[in-house]
Amino acid sequence: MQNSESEYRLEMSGISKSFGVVSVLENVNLKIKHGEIHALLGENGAGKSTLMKILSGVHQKDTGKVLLNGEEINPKNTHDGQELGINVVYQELSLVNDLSVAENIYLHKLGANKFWMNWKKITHDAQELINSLGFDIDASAIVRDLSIVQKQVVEIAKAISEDTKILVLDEPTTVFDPTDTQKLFDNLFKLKERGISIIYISHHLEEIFKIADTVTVLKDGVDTGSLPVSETDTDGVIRLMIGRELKDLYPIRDVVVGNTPIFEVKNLTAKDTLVYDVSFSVKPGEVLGVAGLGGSGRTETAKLIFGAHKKKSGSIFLNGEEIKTKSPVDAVGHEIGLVSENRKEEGVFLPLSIRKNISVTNFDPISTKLGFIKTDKEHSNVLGLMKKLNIKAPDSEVDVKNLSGGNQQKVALAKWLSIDSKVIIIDEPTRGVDVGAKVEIYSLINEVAKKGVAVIVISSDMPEIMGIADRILVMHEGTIYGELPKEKFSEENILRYSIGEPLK
Amino acid sequence: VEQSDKSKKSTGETTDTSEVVESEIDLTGKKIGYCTPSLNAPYYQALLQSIKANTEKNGMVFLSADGQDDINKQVAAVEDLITKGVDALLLNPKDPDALVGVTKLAKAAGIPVFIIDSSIDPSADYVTTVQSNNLANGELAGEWLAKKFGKKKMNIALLSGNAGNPVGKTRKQGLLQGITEEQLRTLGYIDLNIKTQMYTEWSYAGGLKAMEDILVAHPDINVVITESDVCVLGAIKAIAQAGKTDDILIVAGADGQKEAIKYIMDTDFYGCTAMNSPVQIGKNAVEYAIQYMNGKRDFKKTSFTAPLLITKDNAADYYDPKALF
Amino acid sequence: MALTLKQQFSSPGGILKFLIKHNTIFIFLLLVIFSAFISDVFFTSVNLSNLLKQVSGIGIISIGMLIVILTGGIDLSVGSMVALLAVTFAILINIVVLPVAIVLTILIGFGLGSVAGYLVAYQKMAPFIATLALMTVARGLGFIYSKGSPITFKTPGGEFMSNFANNSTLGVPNIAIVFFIIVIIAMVMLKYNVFGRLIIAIGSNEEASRLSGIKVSKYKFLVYAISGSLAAIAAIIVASRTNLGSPNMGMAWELDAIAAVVIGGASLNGGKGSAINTLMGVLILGLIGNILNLLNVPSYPQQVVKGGIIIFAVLLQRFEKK
Amino acid sequence: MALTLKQQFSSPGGILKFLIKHNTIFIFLLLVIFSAFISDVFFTSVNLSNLLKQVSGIGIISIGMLIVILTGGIDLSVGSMVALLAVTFAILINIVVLPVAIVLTILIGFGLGSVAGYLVAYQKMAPFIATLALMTVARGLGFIYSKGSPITFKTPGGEFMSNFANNSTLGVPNIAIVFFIIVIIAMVMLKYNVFGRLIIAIGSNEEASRLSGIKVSKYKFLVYAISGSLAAIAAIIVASRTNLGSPNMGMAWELDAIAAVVIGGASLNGGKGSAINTLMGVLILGLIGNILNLLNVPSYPQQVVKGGIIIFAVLLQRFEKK
Ligand SMILES: Nc1ncnc2c1ncn2[C@@H]1O[C@H](COP(=O)(O)OP(=O)(O)OP(=O)(O)O)[C@@H](O)[C@H]1O
Ligand SMILES: Nc1ncnc2c1ncn2[C@@H]1O[C@H](COP(=O)(O)OP(=O)(O)OP(=O)(O)O)[C@@H](O)[C@H]1O
Ligand SMILES: [Mg+2]
Ligand SMILES: [Mg+2]
Repeated sequence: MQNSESEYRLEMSGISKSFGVVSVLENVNLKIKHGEIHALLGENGAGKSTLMKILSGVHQKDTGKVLLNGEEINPKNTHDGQELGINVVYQELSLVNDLSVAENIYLHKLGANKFWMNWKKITHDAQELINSLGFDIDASAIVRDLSIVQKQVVEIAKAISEDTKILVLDEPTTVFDPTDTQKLFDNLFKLKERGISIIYISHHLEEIFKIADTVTVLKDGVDTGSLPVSETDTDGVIRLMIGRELKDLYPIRDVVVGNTPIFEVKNLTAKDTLVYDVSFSVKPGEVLGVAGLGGSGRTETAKLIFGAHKKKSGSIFLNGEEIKTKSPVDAVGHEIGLVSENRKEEGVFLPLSIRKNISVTNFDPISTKLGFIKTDKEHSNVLGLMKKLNIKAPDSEVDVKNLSGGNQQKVALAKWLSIDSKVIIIDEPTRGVDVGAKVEIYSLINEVAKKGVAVIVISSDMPEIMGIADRILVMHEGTIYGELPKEKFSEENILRYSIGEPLK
Repeated sequence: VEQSDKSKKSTGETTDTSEVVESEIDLTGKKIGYCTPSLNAPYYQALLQSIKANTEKNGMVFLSADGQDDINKQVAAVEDLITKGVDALLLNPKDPDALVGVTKLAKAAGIPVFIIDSSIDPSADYVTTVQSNNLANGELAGEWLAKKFGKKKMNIALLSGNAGNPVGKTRKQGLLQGITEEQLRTLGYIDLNIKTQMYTEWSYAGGLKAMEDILVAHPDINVVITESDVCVLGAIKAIAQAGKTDDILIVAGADGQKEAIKYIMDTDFYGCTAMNSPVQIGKNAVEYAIQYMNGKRDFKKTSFTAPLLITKDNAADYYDPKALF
Repeated sequence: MALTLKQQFSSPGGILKFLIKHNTIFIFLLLVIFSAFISDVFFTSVNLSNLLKQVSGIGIISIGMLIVILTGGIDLSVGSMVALLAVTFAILINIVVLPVAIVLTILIGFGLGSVAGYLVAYQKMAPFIATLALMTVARGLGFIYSKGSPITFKTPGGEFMSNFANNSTLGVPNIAIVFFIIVIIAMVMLKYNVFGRLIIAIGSNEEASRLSGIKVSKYKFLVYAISGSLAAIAAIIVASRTNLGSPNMGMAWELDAIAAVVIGGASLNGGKGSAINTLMGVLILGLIGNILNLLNVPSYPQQVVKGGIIIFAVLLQRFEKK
Repeated sequence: MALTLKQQFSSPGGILKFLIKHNTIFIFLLLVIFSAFISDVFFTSVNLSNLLKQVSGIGIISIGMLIVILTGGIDLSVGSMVALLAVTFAILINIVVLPVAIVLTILIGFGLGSVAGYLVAYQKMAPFIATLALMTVARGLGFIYSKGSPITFKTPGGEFMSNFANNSTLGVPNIAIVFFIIVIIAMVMLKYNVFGRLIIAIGSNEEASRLSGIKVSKYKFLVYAISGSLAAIAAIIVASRTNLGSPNMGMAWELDAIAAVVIGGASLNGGKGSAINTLMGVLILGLIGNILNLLNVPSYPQQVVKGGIIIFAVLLQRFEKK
């Protein structure tokens, strides 16, 4: 199959695609060599995922040509794509929750004609594959019971099989902490050595410079040509992406932090999760960062506070008074908000329009006493937020499921940031968000804090958390292992606490 | 009460059972509409066929509508029939009260209504009712049973159709009345011991399941009485399976279905059934409608077909293997 | 898929968008035109008013079914509920004054619906099984209270209701007016009221709703209670039409109601569906029955043709969306 | 929620895991013990064998329903299909030799199921509405072909079937053996066969399955066809029990089948459910009907009690999971 004649493993040329009247890709070209890691960059909604879906057969291109090893291919569905050796880790998790890890990894093979399951073999092989990737997940576990990080690992394992020729990773690290990310990179290098071509999509630009050989930037559905990584730098890439310089990614924190804590958690212990004995406090106007490795219990802590998980013991104070949050309803009643890390399942309403998504947390100002919605007010409110967060969509009536990943994230944020809160917990605020939009989100977080709100930001992105937080708590195995004041912020310090070691 | 002559069930669908009725006016193109409460039982199908055959035999057009076992749907079906325009409406009401309204609608549209097979509340606007005498039929069967047992103790299981069915209720009353009246007459006391009642949904499978459970719960049953042959025909399997065909006597208050008549002829455990002939009712109904069109107005409010008990003695006369029902 | 295509039109103009969204209306109009062609009595005012009267009962429970389905649930108990509540109403109308009988019946409907709501919302039972069990229970209670026989209205109040249910105002049957009012209220609630928004949100993503601080259980409870109340109104109407309450009423109506809602384009997974389209679904189903009767199609083939037309109508809907 | 808790137990031992997963078995055993206590005839071999005979027909279609539900679909046509296929079988048995009649009936069942499969899988119709329409069509056809009357078996082949259906082997009714074999095949298929795993995958996440290159449409098509074939086997069995095929058979069986599957813990959203639990669901439902008859509970209250027990059983199931 190896065709040494063509210089490129993959050549996509003149690709155009529109969804109805919305043109997403216009005459895009992308060329990938054998054994190359090729970064595909671009703002949210630039069309990166769409281009990859055309490659794998999910979508059909309107015009253009795709050559694999010099031969034209036209995958009609993902099955065709896989036969050709094109495997994709999609941006949105696409695992089958009710099957085991092993079955998920070999799902595409199960589809191909075999009759009996060979449980032993697939479980064994899957376990070996996962172990070889350097992760520790039970191959016979049911996927539903995995954490989102573990699920992502399964996604990646699924895409790596013997006959993979082109591996596409669409934002694979959004849920990963730095150690997981490093593991992934080690694996990618190994694959690269095997001659596999890798297309890597990410909004973490520093990652690009660590692993990619070449970058192609998409802007407004047009490619700006590819260039070797060695010939550019972060600023250069950003300029290509957003068409301007980006001076400060992280806004200046000029907020006056109050003295008495507005929000306090004491000895909080969960009933059903690993979280125990969590105590901390937040002052009004303060942005409190929570760092830690995947699985350290940050999300669980947030959900525990928010009443989405059951508590065993501990207490919560708001403005010095103890409050009970037995359910999210209670939490919201006390003006506590939570932006979930799992936007697809817990954050947004995919089938509903942007307008309906954003309004759902906040009917009071836009409705009458009897619950009738003042539509004008709702519209202006939503359009304002869309503009503020730069949500890319023709109008507010577009269903959220038709938005790009990053824009969905912005909708999830808008839902909470638009309302008056006393405490707001944001779990992974910029998951899948492009650099330009990150700045907007950070400013917004700042603005919210300025109003005297206690902001708690959970993030696996270390530069991000150091850039925006006033103080960082680091979680380890279900509780807070250490606290870092601003002057002690460093990747090393965070990592040390994360793995349960004292600072040097 | 007018009692029409009850002829023997003539030979089945192959031979024509319909008759030409004398008419002074030209019947060609006249429309007879029939609304059945349901077609989910062979009986209703046979009745519909009989009316259809008699209607067409007399050169008239037959229109039908089905209430689909639902009072409101039957009301709708009748309304649609009236909309279509018929010269006479034959109505087999699912409920005696619920269909009163549509008879008035029909009257307003100038359509005479004949109540067929079931009864309707007297407040309805109708010409006459044509039906089997369910009560009298049930009584005949009940009397027969009481005579047969005499002083011997009866342990009875009752197999009913479905809950709340007025026809079934009448037949049941007839059966019980027949038994008790006969006992009072000949014994001077009543010894009525009904150990259980079960519903069969007028189906073979329902009868089978009901009988299986009855035989387990009440092993001492020696009589099965039923509102209809169809309820018990499936049950016979269970009785045979339990090896109790010699111990249990079946008595049906209706209908004279051919399978039942065959059992009566061939076996000892199927004691009797009473004739509820859809063929006869259909014939009479069309006849009355034609008479009405010819100007006759002095109908009795109720006209029954003659009550008739089918036992081993006369079963062969009424058995027609080719009959629809 | 459909939505992608829908989006195509979403930017230019509202009208095209409306047409696409409510394509059930076309299928209905198509059927009306077709019916008018093949039957000369179809378009008579008597027939049209009959048609409206015939669908009103099922129509009202279909609206209740719609809001339950919007939350991702289902209510199989409505048919039996109509029977039980019709019996209840008939009993009540013979012992208390009319307004009290009406109010009590609706309250009882609300209470019965609440049982389903409680089981689904607070005991987390699967709606299918909870309402299936209640369907059996309600039918059984209907038989017990009525002793198996229909209960006839005997009071002037009953007569009033009977007249009301069978007469028209300005040519529109009164009970159809009740039905239409309920449709309009549902439309307004679903489109302009927070309640409607929230049940749609719950149906499209229950977990996200919970994490948005929506009282998911409360709203789930409420939709079943409302469905029960609407079953009560339907029961009052159908009982009044026939002047009695019978435990045999409403047989298998739940299936017709669900069919109407689904023909109206709603998704049984929740979050998608509208009152106007449900109205169309109800009218389409009613119309199919009516026209087949008018055309004198015999009963057995009628069922076959009816099934065929339903399939055809739904396929057409898909086709129109393209 | 439940899963988080479940996971808690998953590590230590397989047994506890099994118990949790199959808690329907306990509810069944509980009911059995309870029944044995309150009725002294319940535990007689005659009654137990009656019970098995009574549930076999519905049991077989429940297995078909299970695999349809696993894909996230539903098949409302099975009850009517049983009627149509019972009539078909009765017609066939009177004109061709027994094996041919059996094979042809099953093939026709497969074909009828394929129609539903085609509409759902390739025309993307909502399963509820597609199979509801077919339910009407099949019932209508059953009445047309039988002319509304039952068709009695008249040949030696018919007699053979009738004997087979009513007799036992080693104390177990033959038709129950057929049912059990089907349950075992389904169990094996769902656990050890690729087909079984893939239908679970589709029900659990259709989009992900599609992205994994699974021919989703093909499998969705197949489950309806299989459900149709199982309806044929059920039809043959119930027809043979009564020695005839009647268009009235299988009335509302689809609801019982769905109830059995759901009581067996399956989710109507697909991806969750097992054959052994469905078997338990079938037995639980059958048992409730049987014990109420044995206790001589009158029919009207019986329905109320039946509904109550179903609710109770399902609540118990939730409780046991905790
Ligand atoms: N199925 C669809 N229907 C309509 N529009 C779509 C659909 N899928 C994507 N789009 C639109 O196409 C554009 C490109 O989306 P795509 O997901 O490819 O962006 P992306 O570059 O991957 O963005 P991100 O970085 O946020 O993931 C967006 O404007 C999106 O709204
Ligand atoms: N559904 C679940 N059921 C049981 N345990 C779970 C579930 N999801 C996660 N866990 C466990 O809870 C712990 C914390 O999960 P999670 O990975 O979400 O933590 P986190 O600190 O928020 O990490 P991150 O935000 O990076 O994903 C892990 O040990 C994980 O295995
Ligand atoms: Mg993307
Ligand atoms: Mg997390």
